[in-house]
Formats: sequence, C-alpha cells, structure tokens
Amino acid sequence: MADPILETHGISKAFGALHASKDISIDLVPGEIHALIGPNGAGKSTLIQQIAGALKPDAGRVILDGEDVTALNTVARAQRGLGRTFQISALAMEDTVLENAMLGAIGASGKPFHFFRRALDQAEARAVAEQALEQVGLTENMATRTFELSHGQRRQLEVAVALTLSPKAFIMDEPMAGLGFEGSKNLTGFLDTLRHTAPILLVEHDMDAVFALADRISVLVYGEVIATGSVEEVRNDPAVRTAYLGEEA
Amino acid sequence: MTLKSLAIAGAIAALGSAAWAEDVRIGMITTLSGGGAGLGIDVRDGFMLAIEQSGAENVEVIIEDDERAPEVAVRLSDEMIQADDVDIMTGIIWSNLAMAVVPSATAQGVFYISPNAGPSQLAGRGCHPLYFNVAWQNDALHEAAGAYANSAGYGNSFILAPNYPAGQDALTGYKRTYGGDLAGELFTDLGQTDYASEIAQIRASGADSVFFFLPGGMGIAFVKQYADSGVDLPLVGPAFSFDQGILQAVGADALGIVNTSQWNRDIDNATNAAFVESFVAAYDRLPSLYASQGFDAANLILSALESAHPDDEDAFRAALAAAEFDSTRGDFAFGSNQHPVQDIYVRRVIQEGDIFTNEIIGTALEDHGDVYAAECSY
Amino acid sequence: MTRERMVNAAMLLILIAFPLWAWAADEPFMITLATKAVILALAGVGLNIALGLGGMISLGHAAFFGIGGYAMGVLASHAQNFDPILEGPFLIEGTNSMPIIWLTAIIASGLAALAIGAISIRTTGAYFIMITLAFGQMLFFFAISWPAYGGEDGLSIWVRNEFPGLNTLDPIQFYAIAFTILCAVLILTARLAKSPFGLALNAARQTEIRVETVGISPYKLRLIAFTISGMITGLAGALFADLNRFVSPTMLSWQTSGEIMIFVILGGVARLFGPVVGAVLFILLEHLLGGISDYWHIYLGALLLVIVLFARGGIIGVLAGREAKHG
Amino acid sequence: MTFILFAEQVLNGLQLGVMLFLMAAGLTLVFGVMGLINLAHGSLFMVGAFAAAAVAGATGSFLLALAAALAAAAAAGAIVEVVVIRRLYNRDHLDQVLATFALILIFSEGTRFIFGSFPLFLDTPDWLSGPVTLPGGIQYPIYRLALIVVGLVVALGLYLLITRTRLGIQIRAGENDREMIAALGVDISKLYTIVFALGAALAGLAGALVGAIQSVEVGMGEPILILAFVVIVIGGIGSIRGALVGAILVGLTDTLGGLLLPSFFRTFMEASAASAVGSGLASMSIYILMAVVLMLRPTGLFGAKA
Repeated sequence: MADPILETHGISKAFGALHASKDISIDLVPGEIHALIGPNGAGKSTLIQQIAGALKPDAGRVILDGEDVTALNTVARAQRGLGRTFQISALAMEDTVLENAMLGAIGASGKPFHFFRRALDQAEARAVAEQALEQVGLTENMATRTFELSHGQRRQLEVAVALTLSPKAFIMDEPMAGLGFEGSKNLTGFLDTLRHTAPILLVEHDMDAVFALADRISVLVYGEVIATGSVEEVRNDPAVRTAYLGEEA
Repeated sequence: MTLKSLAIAGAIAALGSAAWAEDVRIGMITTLSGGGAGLGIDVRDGFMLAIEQSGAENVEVIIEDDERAPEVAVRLSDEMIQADDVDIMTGIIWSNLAMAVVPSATAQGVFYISPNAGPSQLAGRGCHPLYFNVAWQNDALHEAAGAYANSAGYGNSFILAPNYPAGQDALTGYKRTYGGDLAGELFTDLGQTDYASEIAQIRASGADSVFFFLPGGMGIAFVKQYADSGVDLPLVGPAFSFDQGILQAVGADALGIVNTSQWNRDIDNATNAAFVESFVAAYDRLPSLYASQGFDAANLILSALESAHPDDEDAFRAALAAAEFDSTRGDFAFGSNQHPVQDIYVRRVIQEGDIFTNEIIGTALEDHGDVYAAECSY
Repeated sequence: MTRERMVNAAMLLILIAFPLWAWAADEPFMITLATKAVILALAGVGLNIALGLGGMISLGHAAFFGIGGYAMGVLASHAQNFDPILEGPFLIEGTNSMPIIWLTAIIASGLAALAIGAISIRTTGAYFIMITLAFGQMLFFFAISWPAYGGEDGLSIWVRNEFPGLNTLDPIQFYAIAFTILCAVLILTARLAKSPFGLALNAARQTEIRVETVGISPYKLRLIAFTISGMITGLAGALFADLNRFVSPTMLSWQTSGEIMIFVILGGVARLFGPVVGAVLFILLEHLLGGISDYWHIYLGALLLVIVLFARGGIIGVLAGREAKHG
Repeated sequence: MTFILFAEQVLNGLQLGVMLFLMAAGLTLVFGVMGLINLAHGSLFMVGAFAAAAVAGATGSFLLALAAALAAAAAAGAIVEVVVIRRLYNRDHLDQVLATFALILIFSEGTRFIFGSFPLFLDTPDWLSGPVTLPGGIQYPIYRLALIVVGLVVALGLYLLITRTRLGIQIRAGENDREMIAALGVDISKLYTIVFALGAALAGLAGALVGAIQSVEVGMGEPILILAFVVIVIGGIGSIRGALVGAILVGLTDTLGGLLLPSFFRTFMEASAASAVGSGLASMSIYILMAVVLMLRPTGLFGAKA
C-alpha cells in the first residue's frame, strides 16, 4: 500500500463529560474511498471538523501528505490540499454558479488579493472553474444565481468548488443527503471515477452508496472506531453487527 | 431658505438720521435646538427686542439655528455670506463655533459682532478689524473670580473645569489674578454629569474655597451633588452656571453661591431698568446675562448704523469702535483689540418668592480689559 | 441598461448639471451645498466597502473621517503659522498643498483602520458594532482633551489649501476637484467589487466557512477591506475639512458615524451609487426640512424609520427594484 | 492619598456601577431574548427623568415621581415596541441600529418640543439629603448610599424574577430557543412586549434616580447609553450576570482611573499638564478596558461562544 495522504493519530476530543472522539487513528491512501459510518451522535462531524481544522483536538495529531497540520487552521489546511464539501450547502447564494466556482479557483491560485482586475477575466482560474463545473455537469447553469439552483445542483456545485482546489484529499460530508435515487446514482458514478484524482474520506448515511463505493469502511460508535476494513470484513464484524447494524435494524 | 425670521419695523427717520438708505442685512447664527439652546434663544430674544424697540425699518435680521455643531455653523455662514449677502453677522454662543465661523467671515469682508463667545485667539494674534466682541473676552469672568477670592481672603483654592480649551483658559484666567495657593487642580470630562469623584478629592484636599467653571448641565449636576455631599467650602464661579435660565433647575442648592458677571438685572441705570421691564413684558420671563448681551449687541449695531453703512468699512468700523450706545451695563467701551473694557461684578444667588435670581454684592474688577490686547495688531 | 444603471446615470447627470446651473445663475452657496453632498457621498462610498461588500457594520467610521480632517488641520495650521511640525532628527514642515494633505490623510486613516480593524474583526455581530463605536469614542475623547490642536474648539484654517493650477477658493473649481475624486473612487470601487478580492470578500459575507475551505482567510479579506474603507473615508474627511476650512472633534463623534451610515442606508446598501444618492438626499432634506421647522430632526427620524422598515434596499432599491444587487 | 479618599472613591465607583447596571440590564435582556440592539434605550432613560421631574414639580413627592418615571418609561417602551421595535426582530443588526438611531432623533426632539430647551429641576428628597458618616470616618451622601442599595435590590429582584418566576422561565427559554417557547404555547409577542417594557422601566428608574443629582435635559441619555453598551459588551451580551460584573468594573475603572491617573502623571509632570493628560487618559480608560477584554474574550466575560 502507498503512503497515506491523510492520517489521524490518536485523536481525542471531549466536550465536558462527553467524549466525542476517543483515540481515533484512521488513514486515507491514494486512490481509495474510505467511508466513515456510524449512528447519529457517534462523533462523525466532530472528527471531520478536527481533520478539516475547524476544531482543535485535545490530544493526537493530524498528518496531511506527511506534514503535521494539527496546529494549522482551516485556511492553512485548505491551502495544503484538503478539499471539503459540506452536508448543508455552504455557498454564496447571491452569486452565480460560475462565481462560486471561481472563488475556489482563486483560492487555489493563492492569489486572492488582486484588487483591480476583473475576477472573471482571470484566464487560468476561469479555466479551472469551468472545467470543474463541466465535470459535475453544471456548464449549462454557469450564469444562474445559486439560490435558483435545485437541491441536487447545489450538491453538485459543492463538489465542483472542492474540485477547483485540485486537492490531495477530499473530505465529503454526506454528499448524497437529500438527493433522489437518480441523483444519488449519478453522483455515485462520478465519485467512483473521482477517487483516482484524489482519495475521498466519505461520511455517508446512504448505505447503498457506501457499499458500492467504499474500498474501506470505518465504523464509529460513541466516539470510538470499533472496526475498520473492507466492505465484507465490516459486514461480518460481530462488534459492528451488535453495536451498529443491530441498532439500525 | 432655512428658518428665517424677518424683522422689519419702524422708520429710521424717527432717529433723525439717514446716513444710509440701503437695507442692512444682519445674519444671526445661534443655538436654538439641542443642548444649550436656552442660551441662543436668550441672545436672539434680547437682540430682537432691541431691533423692535428701535423701529429701524431697513434692518433685516436672518436667524438660523446652528444646532451647536461647528459644521452646521460653517454651512449657515457660507449660505449667509454667499447666498444672502449679509453685511453683519452675530449670534454665536460657543467658542468652538466662533473659531469655525469668524475668521472666514471676516476674511470675506463681513463684520462680526460677538454677543457671547470671546476666544483668546480672536482677542490676540487672530484679532481682525471687522471683529468686535460686545460680551467679554473668555477669561474676564474667571479673572474676576480670582480677584474676588483674594478680596475674600481665600488662600488655598481647589479649582476645576472641563478638559477642553475654554476650561483650560478658565483655570488660567483664575490663576492670573488669584494670589493664594492651590489645594488642587482638576480637569473633568466635557459633558460629565457625575462629580462624586471630584467632590471626594475636594473633601480630602484641605482647601478653603472652590473655584469651578462648569457651563450648562455640568454646573447643575455639580452644584446639586456638592450641596448633598456635606462639603461646605465656599464656591466661586463665573456667572454661567448661575444665570437666570439655568438657576431654576439648580434650585435651592445654589442659594448664597458667589459668582462673577458683567451684568445683573439690578444694575442701576435707566437702560437696564427699561430692558428688564420690556423683556419681561415681551417674553414673560426674567432676562438672563445672554439676553442682555444680545440686547447690547443689537444696540451697538444700531448706534453705528446711524452714522455709516457697513459697505463703508472704515466709517462703520469707527462708528462701532466708538460704542456710542446705552449699554445695560452702564459704562462700556472697547479696548484696542475691540473687546470690552468694563466692570465685572460679584453676585450672590438669592430667592425672591418662587424665583431664584442674583443680587450684586460688590465689584470684582473695574474697567477691566484683557491681556491679549497687547498681542493684537491690525 | 438595467434600471439601477439608469438611476446611477441620472444621478451623475444631476451632479454635473446642478452645479453648472448654480454657477451660471451665480448661486455660489448652491455649489457649496453640492460640494458638501459629494464629499459626504465619498465618505459613504468608503463605509459601503466595509458595510455593503464586507458585511461589517462599523459604527466607528467617524474616526477615519476625523483623522482625515485632522490630517488637513494639522498640516495646514503648521503651514499657516510657519511653524514646523517636527524639528527633531529631521525637519517636517506643514503644507497647504492638497495632494500632500490627501496622501497624509489616506495613510493616517489607513493605519488607524488597520489597527482598529485588527482588533475589531476578531469579533462579530453586535460585538463588532460596539467595539468600533468604542474605538471611535476613544479617539473622540482624545481629540477633545488634546490641547495642542485646539481640543474641543477645533482648528480653523483661514484660507483653503492649494491645488496646482486651480483656484480652490472658487466654489466651482473646488467642486470639480471633489467631484473628480468621487468619480475616480467610484470607478475603483466598482472594479474592486468585481475583482478576485471583491468576489472573495463578498462570499465571506455570505458564507465564511466556504471561503476558509478554499484556503482564503476571511480575517485577512475583511481587514484589508476595512482598511481600504477607512482610507476612503479619511480622504473624504480631509476634503470635508477643507470645504469648511475647519476641523473639530465633532467630526469624530458617534453621531457622525451614524450619519455616514444613514447616507449608505438611505441610498441603498451595497449599491455602487447608494451612498451618493443617500448623501444628496440627506443634504436636500437638511436644507428643505430645516426651513420648515426648528424640530426637523423629528421628520428626519420618521423618514429614516419608514425607509428602514418599509423600503429595504433604500432609494435605489425603490427606484430600481430588487434586481441584481452586486452585479 | 488617604484611605478615606480611596474608600469614598470605591463607593462612588460602586454607585456609578449599579446605575449603569439598571441601564445595562434592560439592554442585555432585550438583546438576549429578542436579539435586538436598541440604541434608543438612552431615550427611555431620558423619558424617566423628565416624567419624574414633571411629577415632582407638580406634586412635590419624590416617591410619586419615581413611580411616574417607572410608569412613563414602561409605557413609552411598550408603545415603541408595538409600533416599531417588533418589526425589527427578524432584521439584521444594521436595520436595528438605524431604526433605533431614528428613534433617538424622534424622542430627543419630541421631548424638547414638549418640555422646551431649558433643563428641568429635580432634586433629592429632604429625607435623603445631606451626608452621613460611615464607619472609618467616611462622610458620604445618604442619597448615593440609597442609590447603591436600590441598585443592588433591583439586581436581586431581577435575579429572583428570572430564576423563580414563570415569566423568568419564559425569558430564559426565549434566550435559548425561540421556536421552543412558541411551541409551548407562550404568547411570544406579549412576552416580548413585557420584556421590552421591563427594560424600559429599569432605564426610566435609572433616569429618575440619576436625574435628581444631575440635570434633567434633552440628550442626557446618550452618554450613559454608550457606557451601558460598553458594560454589556464587557460582560457579554445577553448575560445579566455579565451586566452586573461589567457595570461595576466600568464604574470602578472610571472613578479610580480619574483619581489615580492624574496623580500618577503628577509624579513626573507639572501639575496642570498632568491633570490634563491624566484625565484625558482616564476618559479613554473604559474603552481601553473594553478593547482589552474583547481581545482576550471576543464575546465578553460571560458571553456565549459565538
């Protein structure tokens, strides 16, 4: 196996008496989709936030492409190649689809502090933005204002903005949420190819998508990873069956 | 275009002289709204009373409210000079507004007669041939307070004033004449309303008297809190905190306090008696210091108009400088810098029926001019 | 042409035609009024960068307005008295050259905005409003109690400062200077809004976390925007002081901050010409209502209430409808 | 500096602090429950003082004047809430700041229209006039002691109101979750009107109490309003406890700063220059305090994390 792009080493986080993360060590290697599943309240969001830099762990380290980024904030981690999508769309709703994608491209270019050139005339960034929109199939909607997009299109735009960053690793928080059957199927197909661009740490409730996509699955219960392995291994893990699948069923 | 009271009445012919045939326009910028509006209203009322009594027909007075804001005053003065083409300006209450308006007005060839503010800059190096002050130079009443303190035998004064130029000038003025020691010297915030801390320091200082300059609401607050504190050292101050408009709000706490003024309603002369009587008749309240200054300013202008028109700058200036009018203060003359040379009295707050007012108990300074005159050369 | 653009064009036309009419009709005071409106509009354009684009509700912009004013007052008063500002290690003289005064005003207010912003932008929402208000008050009290430059009395300058080749005392020429600056700043602001920086700043107002996750620091964006905003308002302050030939702490008071904000809101937040329309309207109201009643602030207050409550988007919003705001 | 002077200044700081608390409590309640920034709170302070002065002038009774201040300010608050303020709850802070700024203009000029431009008279009652000697030989005005007591009693009353009564439970619920209390069947618009009127009444009470030792005039509300804002920002917006701590902190900083800074500068400067510089700095000291607190804790001492 190649060296991991993203690793956590013994991450712990407590809110008062609640241990949201207990000594979590997971990793993400090139070319894979690593799914993170678990019941509501298992601590998935807390873990994602610590990896992305929005929360500081009480203990443990986060390594991105061999660099210890534990002390860095969200901005610095993004600059080092972490692409993230949100469960609830975080888009500039008043702006057009293209402008949202341009925001990502401008961020990736590392040159957001240009004051007098028109943003949309920045040829390089614009090419990146348009390509990302084309990849997710939003080329037609470039001039549309974001608040006019359907829910599914917003999810696609979320992914497109992450794409413009050409990240080393993606973190996707429930990208399928609220998508219909057709939408989920399309996105599943797209993520399947995307894993070769950069590996994906995928938090998802849609089990069909998870079982279809994941190379590995980690199961999080009460802040602890109780199992990590292939789809088959996890399906057959007795601890998972009692603690997680048992509850869900 | 904005608030304009036009006052045109009577015939100049009655005065037996028609040295000028053209109309004269007087622009009055004063504070008629917001904090301190009472002062401007008194100046306006005193001024207009004199204009009406004179029966002067060709005098037009344009009155505007500066809201006590320098920017507004500048805008109004631009309007008066550029659009209304006034010959004479007057009315400003506050030194900072005067500093904003007077230099540029006189530079544009307009006479300015100050009925109240007398900043030292305009009395000294910044004096101007077209600028006359008919009230006082800012330091005068403070210097009188210092002189009074000497005569009352005070040897250890505690002095305080707000931390702004007029406040700093006030303490300087007091110290200029006062001969004793200082038990303490304090600057308060401008607009401060709670003086507990200052009173505590006065109490602890071992002073034998307190001089304070706290105009407007600040003075009301200070006097009331001082009376309540149990500190019973004698207070001395300029007239501003004890004048007619404000005294009713201070109430009995002010009784007996000594203050210095160039005017009081009991000054014994015919002009003053007639002024007080007609003011009460016209406005149904006792006139204040400021009303008397407005009244005198108008009469000064009217007296000069009898012999010259402002368009004839030199002649009109000479007529103003002669100060041939009957002042409510009795004797009145201008010094070399066109600021008053006059007596400053010592007053005491008394009660007459339900009304609090002042009576004169002595004279602090006679024929008093100001120290800045020496710096003034035209 | 969108309706907003038509409103903007009409406004520009008025700002050119009205003073020319006043000039022809020999009404110098009308030109002075127009100059005041243009300068206050400039202050509002400055605030609008922080407020409209950046979403930073600053109740302390009077600080920058006043610093600009004092830059003019201090330099010009030293020039007037032939009294160098600093003799120490090297000589600094006062000046009455407008370009140098403007540059000083821009630099001084920019530095102040950088310092105030660096602390304030750490906070959000109501805290940001209050801390900017508090910094403004700090400077206000400082100016009042600082005797060297007139304190509460302020500083009076006998004659207007000079601009090479022009007679600045002639109202129409001074108007031309102020109007040219306003136009230049409007062009710069329009470009700024469309630039990569403007795009990111605008996005940070809507969704801060998105901007972070594309690797741009919202703090840095806002701090730069706040500084630019302060610089423009400072430049307006220098011009305003020159218009009045006077500067005093009133320029630093929180009521001034409130008034600058009123221009922006009256006209329309985040609209390029919002502050321009707002300032013109404010001057008009001050001039007309002031003539009707001593108590004209009541009417001003009532009008402001109605606009805030019922005419969101300000006058331009009413005229142009709720179409494209940031476009 | 003597102990007596210092002790007296501490009392003065405390007294200023409790009066600021009366103002700040209303502001912070309204922000906490309704999420509203109310710049016009100072106008309610003024309304209380004018009502008190008018009633004291007509009846001569200080207690009646206080009652009138409470009633007038509460009524003004309730009317303003119903007519204007309730339209602002769902607006952003910008609209709130502007609309309440407009209210200040209307209140100030309206008051001047009714009562004229001269300050009104309001004095302490005879039975609270004069000084009293405290243990340690400190002479202190009875009235100011009474202010401290009234302020602390109101603080205690507010604490009981919020922790022990139905209304208090609703207020606390409103701070945490607005939809929740609506779902529980509480008449939310009535609750808001009551909370706003309560805050207004406290401001009016402060206006009347303070008006008796200061001057009752138009514009008296704005300086104390800004201080009250500093208080709630230091304490943490929405926190009553924060308002109390912040108020006393600001009160003490203000009085002790005014005492200590000039004497500090006097140790190495000429007396009147020291006084000018020292009191200049003292007037800035509370803003510096606020900046420092916000640098360390961007949401104030007791504020919820943003």
